[in-house]
Amino acid sequence: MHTKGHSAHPGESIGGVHVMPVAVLVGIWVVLIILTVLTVGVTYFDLGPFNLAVALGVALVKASLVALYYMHLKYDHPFNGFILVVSLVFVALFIGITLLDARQYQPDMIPGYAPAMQKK
Amino acid sequence: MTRLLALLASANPPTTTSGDFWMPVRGSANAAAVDWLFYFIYYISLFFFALIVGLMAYFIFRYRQRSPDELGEGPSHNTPLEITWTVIPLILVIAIFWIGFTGYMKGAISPDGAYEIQVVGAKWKWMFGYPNGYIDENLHVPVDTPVRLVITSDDVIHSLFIPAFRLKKDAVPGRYTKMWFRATQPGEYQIFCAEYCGTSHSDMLAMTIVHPPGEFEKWLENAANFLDKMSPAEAGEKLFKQRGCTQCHSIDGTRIIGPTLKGAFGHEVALTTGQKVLFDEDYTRSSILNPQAQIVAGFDPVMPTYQGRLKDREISAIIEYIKTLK
Amino acid sequence: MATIDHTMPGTARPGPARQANYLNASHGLLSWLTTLDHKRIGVLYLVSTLTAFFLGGVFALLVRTELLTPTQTIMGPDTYNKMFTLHGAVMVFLFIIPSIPGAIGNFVLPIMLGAKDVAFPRLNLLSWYLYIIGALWAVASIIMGGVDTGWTFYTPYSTTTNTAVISMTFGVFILGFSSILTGVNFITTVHKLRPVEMDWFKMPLLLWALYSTAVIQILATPVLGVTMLLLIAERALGIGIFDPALGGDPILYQHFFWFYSHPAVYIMILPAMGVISEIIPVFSRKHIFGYRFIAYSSVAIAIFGFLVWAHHMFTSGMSPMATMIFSALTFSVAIPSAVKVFNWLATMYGGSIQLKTPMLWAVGFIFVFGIGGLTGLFLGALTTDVHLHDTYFIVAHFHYVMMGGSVFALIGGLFYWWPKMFGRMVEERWAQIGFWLSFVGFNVTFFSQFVLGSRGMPRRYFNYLPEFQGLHQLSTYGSYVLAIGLGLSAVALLHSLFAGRPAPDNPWGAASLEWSTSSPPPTDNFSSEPVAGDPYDYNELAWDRSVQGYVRKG
Amino acid sequence: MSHTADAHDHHAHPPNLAHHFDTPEQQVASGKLGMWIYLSKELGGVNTVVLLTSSLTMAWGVRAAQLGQKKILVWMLSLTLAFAVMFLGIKFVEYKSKWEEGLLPGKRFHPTAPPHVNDGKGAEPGHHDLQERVLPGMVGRGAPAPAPAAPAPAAPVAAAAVPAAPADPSALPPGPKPGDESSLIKPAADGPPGLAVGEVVPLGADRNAVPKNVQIFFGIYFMMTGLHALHVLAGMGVIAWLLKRSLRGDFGPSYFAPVDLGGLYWHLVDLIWIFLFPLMYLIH
Ligand code: HEA
Ligand code: HEA
Ligand code: HEC
Ligand code: CUA
Ligand SMILES: [Cu+2]
Repeated sequence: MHTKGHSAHPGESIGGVHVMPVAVLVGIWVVLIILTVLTVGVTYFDLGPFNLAVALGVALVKASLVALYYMHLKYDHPFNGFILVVSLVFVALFIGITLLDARQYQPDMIPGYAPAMQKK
Repeated sequence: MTRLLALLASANPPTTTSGDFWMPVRGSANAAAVDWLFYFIYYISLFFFALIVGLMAYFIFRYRQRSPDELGEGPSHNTPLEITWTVIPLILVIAIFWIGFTGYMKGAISPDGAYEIQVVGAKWKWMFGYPNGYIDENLHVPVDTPVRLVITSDDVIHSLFIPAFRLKKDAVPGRYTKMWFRATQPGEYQIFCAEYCGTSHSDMLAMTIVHPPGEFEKWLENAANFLDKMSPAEAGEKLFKQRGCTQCHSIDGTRIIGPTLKGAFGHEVALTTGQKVLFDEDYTRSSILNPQAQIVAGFDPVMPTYQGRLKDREISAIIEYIKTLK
Repeated sequence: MATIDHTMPGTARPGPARQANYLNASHGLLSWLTTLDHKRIGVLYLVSTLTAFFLGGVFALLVRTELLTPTQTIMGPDTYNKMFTLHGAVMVFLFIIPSIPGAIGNFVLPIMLGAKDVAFPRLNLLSWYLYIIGALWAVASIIMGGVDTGWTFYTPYSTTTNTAVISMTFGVFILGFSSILTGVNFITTVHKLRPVEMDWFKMPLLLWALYSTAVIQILATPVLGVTMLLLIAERALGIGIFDPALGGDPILYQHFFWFYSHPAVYIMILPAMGVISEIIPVFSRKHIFGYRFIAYSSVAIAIFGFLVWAHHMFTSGMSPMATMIFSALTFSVAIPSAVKVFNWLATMYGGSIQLKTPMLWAVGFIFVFGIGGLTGLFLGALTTDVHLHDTYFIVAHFHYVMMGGSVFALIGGLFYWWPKMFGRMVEERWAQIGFWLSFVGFNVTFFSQFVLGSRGMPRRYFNYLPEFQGLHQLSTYGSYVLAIGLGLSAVALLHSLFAGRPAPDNPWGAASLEWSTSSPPPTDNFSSEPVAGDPYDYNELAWDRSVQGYVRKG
Repeated sequence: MSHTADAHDHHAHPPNLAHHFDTPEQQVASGKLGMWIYLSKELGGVNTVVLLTSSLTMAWGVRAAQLGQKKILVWMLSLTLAFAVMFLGIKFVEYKSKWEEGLLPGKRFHPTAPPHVNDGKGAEPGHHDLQERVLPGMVGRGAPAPAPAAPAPAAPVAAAAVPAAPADPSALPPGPKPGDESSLIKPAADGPPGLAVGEVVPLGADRNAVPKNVQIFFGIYFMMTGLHALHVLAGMGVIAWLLKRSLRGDFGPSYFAPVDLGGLYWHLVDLIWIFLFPLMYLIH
């Protein structure tokens, strides 16, 4: 397996399609795992509001790596990447504004109101 | 159609005593501002609509085709013109937004010391609770006083809508929503439920009664002491309607969610356990305070307890009322 | 009025010989149900969505008839509630969202591109089957006792009512997939199958509109799917997400629902605007005015359409901050719509205008969409919306844009492409009477509802105060006239199938590619490779008496 | 409006939850919650690694298809499938532990319950039909927001303070039958405080507002991860199909689009998890 894998040079392409070298694939995987360990590790320190920022920042890096290399976006027509980014932006927009609103109206909520919840 | 529109355009300006063609009576300080914006947008719309339809009609007439080979002539673009008709509407809508927004913000924050009334919507009635604990099925307010409504719902979403005040706010279970107004004219104004809430959504009506200066306090004191003022049976009837008993119990013999109470008193009742009990004072009282203890055969145990919600005297009054239901 | 063609329908004219075309390429029901031809799939969509329209229309007439009197007229309150729910849900999910992209888009889009088919023909057929399955689920809810939630399925009502909500929402969930697949197909087709000589700015404007629509379909519809799933999960398993009684949040539901359903109203209107952008220049015999502005405005509407969803929630208890943001953003959509209206008008200026049936519906569209859109301004403004929300003013607003806008454009487009689809010309006289009856009937039905609404009449009301009866009756009578007008139009169309004059290749003198092939087109769309030019340049076309249509000069 | 501040704190620093608890029972409950969170973090982390690795094998598979290395392709697809199974297995363990902790969304949310309480009949979601779902609510209704007249404000999570809540929902007689016109929601009368009896309850009065947000969180947690799991399942179907075809030798340098597209889908599933993991498992 390994010997075969090395036979592909970086940037090799077949019929105009880019073929990922094994070294790059595995390299990306190693980075992803390290980042995952980092994400979990960071949660043991209380960074206050930065916890979320760090976690999401790392997630963004990881997602970009997967998208660029595993999903070939780096070598594809930029339009495909554009589509992905646009969808993510809209999702973020929806979740962002909705949560913002939910946060704003918290004071109006009747605390503990959930009459049909089963209490044991 | 255009003629009708022209007719509408000349409709009388709104007055305070009777509505105009478009708007109902104005009953609150806020209504004038809303109407102003309404007519502002209305005339803008009328202008653009007349412009567009007028031009269109003129073009159709002026440039109608004479032979199938005739080609139209004219520019196929004109950037300054196109920018003009992008920018003018833009300016207008910014103005519209701004007026609507500032008006809304004024209505969003109630003045300090506003008179507070709590409102609960439930399928399918409104309950208005006054500071002294009295609950009424109509909204009574003093004239020329800021009144704040704190609204919630007991089941699904409802919406308190007072057209004369140009106000509406959803009653959402699990949270409080608020709105405030200052009534300007004594009188009676319709209240609707504006959020769809099931079978009797369109019957979930109530009235706003705006009392002349000084009258409101008298009314409230009087109403709150209804137990002293009325005969027990009358007071019981009032309570029976106000506290939602009518939703489940008919007084004309029809079966709804709960058993009818017509002619029930003094007779035997069959329970789910197979026992029979006499429908007397004690049974009634325990049915109201601890409804799950004895379930009438053929019914679901869905009646809520009124423990802590009805005072002893109130229950006695209700019992007197049930006795009269022959 | 329009030049009336004096040739007798049906008489043998030196028309095109009966060549092989997509309709007679193969026979039998099975050949239709397994077809991969985009044109046949378009026809399948046409038949199924019009059936849905008819069904929704019958519900509408029952609703209107019930409202003749302030109390019970022909049905009880629960039946009434189910009636308007089914009417709204059928019209929105089964009819108007799939109709223009599914029927007209499928038929016309590949031909306009000079392509043989859409990019993924199998996916295309699958999307129609998903439509049928979803529609059957939705319709099955009627048999299971109906649904009484309103088409918006607001929680906690929808999670607690005892009606067939799950069946209906599951149907809607499946219909969403159908819509997504159509969108994916159109985007890919426009990207990959556009001929080299047709750059983006030589595409007919309908393609811009369908493309923008497809973007919305792909980005917004998954949210509808999730919303419906969450609703079903809450109802079936008691998971507390939206119902406050279970610790959920009903406002959250409204955010979810409108995040799809507001963009969805632009799924309904954008293709309609595209259709209008085709019809107006052809019947004005003049190049479209401001091509780029119209093209960009389609994209702008699609994008802005995503930013305004919460304008349906101004009185819901949403935070004042969100209220303000969404009111401001709402007005941003009004601008590109205004741009389109003015550009259509400028196209007519200096034209050579011929009021054939498609053009009549297009002119009617500008008239009614103008009213519908302008009344949207009352709703985007905060204080006026607080008064008008959930009244008949809203009902009137959205019928003016959906029935008056989208449906008028659909019918106009149907009359416009009918000769291409079925190779027959429609008898003008009956079609025009049909239009006028529909137009008058429509305005009587729904204009009275504006007045009802602003005077305080709430929507979804079974009983109403006696003071509103006059206007309600007017509205009901109008709806009867409207139904007769639509029926007449349908008769005119159907009649042409049997007795219509065979259609020439290019009866209206349009320059987009679908008119350069035969009517109806062969299975592969073109017998010889077409060359795309400016789709709005009519200089090269000349009227040919012998075929009663237009031919290329020289 | 002291409540306002609390609500906000609660959002920004969820660990502050603890200060809302004022009885020992609740303290225990929150301790358990913490343990659970720790556990889920571990499991979630392991699952992230599993999924990332499956992405690696998938990408490698695409490469093999492009180069026509059939054997490697088959291996890689099989490995991907195996990782997917592993992912779902771990997910199952996680769901199960939460189930036993009673951290279930909606009406079954009762974090203070000892693990075995739910063993009885009717504990599985499939077994709860509509009628059983609403009835306990109708009966228990009014308890969480105690009427002012009931002097001891009941802490919503403390079972003892809730009157009249029957222990076993299945013991209740059936509610309205499906097809009834009547609504399942219990009508008026014992609504939120403030109207029941005279006095006006100050708005925003803190009534130990704990469970609501926690419970919404778990509702969302189950829905999001559940939806994601559904996508994993769909992806497994696709990969199995690809595996079958690659065994047949369908793919090679001139035809590998299905593997490529299947791969894209699989990476997307991974991508979503990359965001879900910190959001659902770490922010706490
Ligand atoms: C095809 C569908 C469609 C379209 C195109 C629109 C278009 C618009 N809609 Fe409409 N709307 C609906 C379908 C649609 N709507 C439906 C179904 C509902 C109710 C759902 C329910 O509750 O059941 C609704 C409800 C609705 C509401 C919520 C009301 C409420 O419930 O309280 C609002 C509020 O902002 C709104 C606004 C607008 C605006 C600003 C536009 C704009 O896009 C309009 C833009 C067009 C123009 C402005 C006209 C053309 C321009 C000119 C003539 C030039 C002059 C212009 C200016 C001076 C600006 N709509
Ligand atoms: C595209 C969407 C659409 C369309 C076209 C219509 C069309 C009509 N609608 Fe509909 N309506 C909605 C969408 C639509 N509606 C929605 C979303 C709601 C809200 C529901 C809710 O509150 O939840 C609503 C609600 C609604 C109400 C309010 C109910 C209430 O609040 O209590 C009313 C009342 O008058 C009404 C009436 C009508 C009428 C008379 C028509 C007429 O225009 C119908 C005319 C059609 C026909 C009469 C069919 C006959 C057709 C033919 C014979 C020919 C067909 C074939 C060919 C042309 C080939 N509708
Ligand atoms: C949610 C619906 C509901 C409401 C609201 C309700 N009840 Fe009932 N009621 C029932 C049902 C169902 C029964 C029969 C089952 C039972 O005995 O609990 C019942 C039984 C009774 C009985 C015994 C009747 C008999 O025939 O034996 C009395 C008395 C009674 N209710 C009085 C009242 C009063 C007074 C009120 C208002 C203060 C009220 N109820 C509100 C549903 C309701
Ligand atoms: Cu209450 Cu509608
Ligand atoms: Cu909208």
